[in-house]
Amino acid sequence: MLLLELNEVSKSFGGVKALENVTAEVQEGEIVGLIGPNGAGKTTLFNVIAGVIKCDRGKVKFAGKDITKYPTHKISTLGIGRTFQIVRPFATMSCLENVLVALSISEKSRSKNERIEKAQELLETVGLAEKEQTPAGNLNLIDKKRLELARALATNPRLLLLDEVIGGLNSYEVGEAIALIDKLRKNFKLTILWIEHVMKAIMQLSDRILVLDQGKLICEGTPEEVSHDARVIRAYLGDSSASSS
Amino acid sequence: MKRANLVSWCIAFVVALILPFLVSDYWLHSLISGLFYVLMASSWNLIAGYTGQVSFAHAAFAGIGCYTSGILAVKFGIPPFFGILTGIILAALLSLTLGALCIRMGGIYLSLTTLGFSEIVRIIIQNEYKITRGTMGLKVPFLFGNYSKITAFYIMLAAVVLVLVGIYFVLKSDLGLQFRAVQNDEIAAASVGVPVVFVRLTAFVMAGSLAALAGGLYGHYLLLITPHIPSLDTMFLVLAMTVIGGMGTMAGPVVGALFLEILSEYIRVYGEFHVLVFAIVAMIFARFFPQGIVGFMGNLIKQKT
Amino acid sequence: MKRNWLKGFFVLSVSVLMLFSGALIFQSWAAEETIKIGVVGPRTGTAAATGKAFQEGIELALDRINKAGGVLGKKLEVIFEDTAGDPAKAASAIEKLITHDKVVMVVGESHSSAALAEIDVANRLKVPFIIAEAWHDDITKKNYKYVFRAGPCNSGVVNGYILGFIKDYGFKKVAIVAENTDWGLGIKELAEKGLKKAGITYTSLVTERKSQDHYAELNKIKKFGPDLILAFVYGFGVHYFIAQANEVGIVPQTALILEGAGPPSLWPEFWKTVGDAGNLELFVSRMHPAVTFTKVAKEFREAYKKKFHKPPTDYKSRSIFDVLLIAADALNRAGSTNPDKIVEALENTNLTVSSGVVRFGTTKGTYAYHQWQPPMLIIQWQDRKQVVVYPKDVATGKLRKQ
Amino acid sequence: MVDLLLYLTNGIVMGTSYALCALGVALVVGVMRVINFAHGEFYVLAGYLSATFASALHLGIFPSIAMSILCVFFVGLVVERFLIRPTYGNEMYSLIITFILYIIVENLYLFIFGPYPQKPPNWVSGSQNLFGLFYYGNQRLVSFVTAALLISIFLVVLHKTWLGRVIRAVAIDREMASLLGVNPTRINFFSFGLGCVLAGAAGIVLTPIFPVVPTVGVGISLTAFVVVVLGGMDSFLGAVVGGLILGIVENLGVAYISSGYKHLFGFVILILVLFLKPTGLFGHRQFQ
Repeated sequence: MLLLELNEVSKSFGGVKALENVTAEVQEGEIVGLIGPNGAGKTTLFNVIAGVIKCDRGKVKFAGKDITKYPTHKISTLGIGRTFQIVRPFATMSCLENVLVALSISEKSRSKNERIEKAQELLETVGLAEKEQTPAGNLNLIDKKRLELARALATNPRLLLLDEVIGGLNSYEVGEAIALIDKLRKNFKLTILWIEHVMKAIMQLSDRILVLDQGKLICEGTPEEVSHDARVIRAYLGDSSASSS
Repeated sequence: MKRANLVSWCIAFVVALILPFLVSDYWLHSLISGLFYVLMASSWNLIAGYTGQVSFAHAAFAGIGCYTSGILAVKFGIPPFFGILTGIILAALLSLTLGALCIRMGGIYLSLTTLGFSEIVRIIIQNEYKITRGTMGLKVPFLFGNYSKITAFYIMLAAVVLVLVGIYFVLKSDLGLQFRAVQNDEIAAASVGVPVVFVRLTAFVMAGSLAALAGGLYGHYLLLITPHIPSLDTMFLVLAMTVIGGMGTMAGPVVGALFLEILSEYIRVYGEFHVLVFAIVAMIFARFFPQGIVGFMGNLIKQKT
Repeated sequence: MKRNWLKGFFVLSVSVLMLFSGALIFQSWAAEETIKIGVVGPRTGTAAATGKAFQEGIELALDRINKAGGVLGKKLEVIFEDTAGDPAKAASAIEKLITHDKVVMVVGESHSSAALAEIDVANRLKVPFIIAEAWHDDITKKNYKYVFRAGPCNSGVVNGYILGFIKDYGFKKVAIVAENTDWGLGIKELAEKGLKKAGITYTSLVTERKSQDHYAELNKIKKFGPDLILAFVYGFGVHYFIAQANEVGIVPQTALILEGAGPPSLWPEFWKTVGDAGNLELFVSRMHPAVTFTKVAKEFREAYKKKFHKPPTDYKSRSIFDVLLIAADALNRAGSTNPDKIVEALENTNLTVSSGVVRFGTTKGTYAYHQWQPPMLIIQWQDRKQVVVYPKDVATGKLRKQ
Repeated sequence: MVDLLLYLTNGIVMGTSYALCALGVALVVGVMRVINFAHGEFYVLAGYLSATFASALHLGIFPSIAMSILCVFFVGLVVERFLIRPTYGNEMYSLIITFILYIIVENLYLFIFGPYPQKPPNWVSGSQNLFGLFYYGNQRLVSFVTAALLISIFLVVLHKTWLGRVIRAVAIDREMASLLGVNPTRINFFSFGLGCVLAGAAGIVLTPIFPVVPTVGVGISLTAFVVVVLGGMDSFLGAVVGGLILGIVENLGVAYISSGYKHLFGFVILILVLFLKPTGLFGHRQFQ
């Protein structure tokens, strides 16, 4: 089933075209990688899907519904969860409370205790069980990313947008993270659209890959196809200084 | 709530109950003013401390509370109880309108709009002197029955207790959780489904109505309401009390309000310059101890244990 | 987060304890050695200069009274509380004087709005209150037992002086500018009534005490074309008004201006702001070096010069001096600090002060109850010299229209 | 008709000084995303200093003006360094800090200069018959010309010099500016000082007409906020046009509606603009 549909999405900031006629689809159950050099418009695309930024032209459809003009929180309740490239935990609240915020919306009908139980489960899933009372601001970067994942999962998403969850981890941690994402995907029956710079991870885990360059979708296909595409290679080599970081 | 905290609040309440019998009339007056500011600061804290929006219209809403009730009482002989209720409803409606206008646009806009609104309220009160008596001050009847400071004190205390308990339960609820999420990071909050604008609007309307309640009670205690209540001076005191006590905590505004009220009695000899002293204290806190007295003491004790 | 609650309470209880121990100590201190009289008046705000004049008058009165043996065998002490010209602050200031400082009487005040708030408190707490310079008729019209006024009232000033001045000098068209306070609105209404009765054309405008730009209002006045402007604006606002009226070519080119309060025309800032526009300006006053109503006035002048090394300017220093003499005299005659006895003594006052011989009215029902209207003067600035032009029997010079 | 002309003249004269003052707010908001609540206090400071230098130190009019402006600039820098810099990125925090600063400074003025109005001597005296229709104060005319001149100089500097380009670059996009090798902290520092100078310049120009008292600052700040919201928070041209509009509206309002409501018109405009077009007349961006 077609879950997410982008139709000629365009967005510019004061003359700079951040997205130009992006058309793409994500099927239910897929895991799709989104790659491209820095400044290609990946995060902007996420923000458009999540409703944080409204696109100038084009349409975003989710599960058949036109959500282009929906406010962020409504899009979230429809089933799109996300994490942020630069982490945004609720710093003064404990990990448990961070997750409970999401549950207070997605599990409105459940009792308080049931929600706490569920929150604890989620924290355990991402490996934060022991830190449930720690204020989120005091966590290290990896744990903050875990927390964001748990928080996103608490919204009961059908589609999960992951923005560089692996960035900044060492190779051992990358392995762990890949395992975790894979596990989550299976346990929660998730569709995932993710931005990543760590090629190894994205090649290993994605069913399909979208490549953005300067706001345009330049290539789409399996990891195999994409890695041999001339346009992709050019895009990366042409901007090698920025993307090598 | 932890047991120790509950016990502490209860002791504070009992102490407050017997206070009127221990102090002179004059200090009773300060206490009642203190309670007024506790109401004001605690409710302002709801919007500023818990959802992270600086509203400058809080004193204006208190003014709307006391002038609505005062005018109804003076012109139509309506008992203050109903007058205050009307004032609260009016303030709620106005804050709803104002909030709906500007909250979706974010921080600076809310601050500027509320600032503009508060000036509009002040200017209207000053100019419509045929109704409000402008800077001359409107004389209003006492809350009910004969004038008595002790009655006023207990009514004010009852209001404070009710409001604090109410705020406590709101903060414990889902809404309170969402307040704090919004304050921490509105984009993240929205992305987990929190309706940010609605949450802020709720906090804004709640704060506005509570300010009107505080203003109404205080006006009928003072017997004379002047544009000083809806002024930026009052707004400053409320802000300073909350900042000094500790924003975003239950006890902060209470501590801050009582602390400044007591301080103002001791430095009253310096006349107008007590505001200067307050402002300097507030600046020191805002700049170096943004968590306020409550947060600061908390950290101290934490370090020791 | 949760810990904060506990800490919060800790701080709370400590501060509450501090407060009450403090309160108890304060109360025990209040053991009296002196007889205290409270003074209320603006020491800050737009009329802070009045506070300064009051302060000078208080010092001179204290010197005089205490040299003569004080009151009731004790030294007299004065506590001067600031009202900032704000009614709410005024009410709490007088309440503080009475309940906290335990003064036996209160005197002073120069804002009608503040006085109207204060008299309620004084009357409720049953402490005699003598007003020096708040002019609104209602202050004594309310016929409160504990409220007296040994100073001008609007009716007295308008009917006794301003209208007479207008008629005697044959002004034909009058513009009234009044501030939106009890005094301004009250005196405006009285002036309108009087002018109507006298058949003189007039127009009136209400303005804000603190406003600075008067061009639009002045344009309206200019179109009306008056030969006299009555300005009932207290504070610095009137300075701006005069300076700008001169710029747009009204004062003194086509009309004279009569400032209805007085002291603002005597403040040192007057000439700095208005410059030459102040020439020929008229104002109401109670004091002029050449007009000595009584012996006390002369003594006051000399004492003032000796103490402050300059001649007295703002007549409000003498007003407060007078009411303090009246208060001390009443206390001594009452023989106690019992408020009812003081009221009785005040009602029987027959005392010579600097402005004349004080006798309070005792017929109920009008503003004349508990009221004593001192004689007033209308003075014109002529080449930076004060010339009394009205009443004509004490005039020291001629009115100059150009 | 004559009346209308007088009100328009007065509106434009007042509006020009509003614009001068509001440019400072626009600069600080544009570059730093900070609403400086104490903006008007710098106006008052310049007013007091020019009065003090002229009367107490017996300096001439122009030396005292130059010295006052210099002082205001340095005070602005000090405020930026110690109070504003720690608040970068948190606009609520900076708002609270500057609000408290405004109360402190206002009361300090009361403490230092007393409650009485103070003014420097007029640059010129007397009045002029304008268009042969009405008399208008010479000082107002001179102040108007000075303010207009200062605004022109500011706009020229902003658009024609390296410094102006850097400031505009930072105002448009901070990240891009830092990529260009500009140190944003230094630009903030300087811009804040310059913003204060603009407020101070307005104070210098207007105090001979309207003497300063400690409490006028907040009114000046509020007027400037209204002007920048009206013009668009990120637009310098908007501040100029907004100032003129406000000046004219206020004067027409006073003339034809009520003088007591003079300052109300601005705030009504503020709320209407926020409601109808939050970006203001010339602005592009909304601030989050």
